[in-house]
Amino acid sequence: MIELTYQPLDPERITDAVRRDSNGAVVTFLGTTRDHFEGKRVVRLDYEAYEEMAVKKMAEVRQELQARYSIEDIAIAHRIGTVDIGQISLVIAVASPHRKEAFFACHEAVDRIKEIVPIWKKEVYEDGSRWVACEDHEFSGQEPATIPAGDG
Amino acid sequence: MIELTYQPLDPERITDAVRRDSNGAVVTFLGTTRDHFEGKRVVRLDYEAYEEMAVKKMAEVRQELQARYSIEDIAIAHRIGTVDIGQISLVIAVASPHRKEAFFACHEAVDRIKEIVPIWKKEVYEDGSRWVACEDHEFSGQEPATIPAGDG
Amino acid sequence: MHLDVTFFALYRERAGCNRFPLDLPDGATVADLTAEIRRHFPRLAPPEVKIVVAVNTDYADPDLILRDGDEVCLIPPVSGGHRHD
Amino acid sequence: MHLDVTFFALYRERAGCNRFPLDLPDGATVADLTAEIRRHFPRLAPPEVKIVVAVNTDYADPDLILRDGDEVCLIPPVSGGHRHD
Repeated sequence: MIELTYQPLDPERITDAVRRDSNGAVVTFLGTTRDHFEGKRVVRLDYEAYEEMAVKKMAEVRQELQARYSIEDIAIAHRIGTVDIGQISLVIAVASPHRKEAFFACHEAVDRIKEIVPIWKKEVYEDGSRWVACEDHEFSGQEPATIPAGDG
Repeated sequence: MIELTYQPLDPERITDAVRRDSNGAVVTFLGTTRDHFEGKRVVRLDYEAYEEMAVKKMAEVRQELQARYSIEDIAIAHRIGTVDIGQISLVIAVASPHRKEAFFACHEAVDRIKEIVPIWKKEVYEDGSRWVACEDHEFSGQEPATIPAGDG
Repeated sequence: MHLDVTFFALYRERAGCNRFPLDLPDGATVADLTAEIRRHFPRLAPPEVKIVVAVNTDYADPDLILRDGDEVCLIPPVSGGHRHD
Repeated sequence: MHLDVTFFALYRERAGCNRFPLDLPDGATVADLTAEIRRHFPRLAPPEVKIVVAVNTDYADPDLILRDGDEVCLIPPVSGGHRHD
């Protein structure tokens, strides 16, 4: 299950999508919007996606981890648009017969999604806003290692 | 939150117990009863606890991980009694500002609970039953390293 | 001293009882207790398997000295790290 | 060849548009495209920051040769591994 939506996410529904009687372990990650960033009060987040590519890359992350851990049951759902504080922007649910694979695959799924899926977030403060990762990356001069440089 | 109960577990309620606006990541583990074990069909599991000590050891695991990862929000709920196939016997929810701590603490919590909390499970097959860990440990002659040997 | 020893799970089934009353000399240790238990229930655990004991809801070392009225429970291995539910 | 280049997030805001039409000689590469984009939008990204390009919904190497009508998008860095939501 891959989902990119402007609607609130329902973690229980997404978790249920991976539960099967042959699985003994289900690991779920919820990414929620935090109320502060480096001392600044965040009032909401605005997520923007290159939607067609985002869905494709989410599916690639899913396939990558299915192959690496020999598991089938991975669900990834990302919310975009405005997400208020404390709400869920990302749900990843992984089920497998044994827990170790479920923990590793879920953790790696989050890391990979944040590396390669073209979704951006803007933190909106009381007195301004900021595209979060963009500025960081400019500061460090680093691109994610897995994304080929597009500039000559 | 520590809970030991004969009632079905509600993962959403337990997860909600750790969600706060200052946390950006919530990792949840569900342990569910599998329908097979080494080729044998399992029809249900019966969990038995030394209840007073189990609650105490669950709280110790929680405190141990709170200290190790400097996080507060850990909820542990274990169901005992008869648990049908596909149902949830264990829920661990960990929330923290950053995801790495939440993943590590949740994974370690499962491992520690299975090591030191006195809860036993009996797999019931169509043609018999078996106390799961007991026989394994007898076969290997190993005790969990963290439990002092009680025998002279 | 007098103790009531509680059995759980596999040990309860093998012993055929939940609880077993035991009189031990003053100064007896956990190791003395498990030796006595093995005499009463020779099939409880194979000789190479250590019997884990909880005293007053904590895991107890073999050399812990027991006191009259201690809450003593025999703990078969718990679910274990390498296999999960 | 003719391409419509799409901007997202920070790049969209800095460029002041969602989409920018661009004519490039046949045989032009992704590197040629980003050089041209930098000439039109000098404040889009500092010189030390590489501009990542997606062509037809995949990340493209700088030496990829573009074709007329390719779907070209400029990708500011995504949420990133060291910071999460």
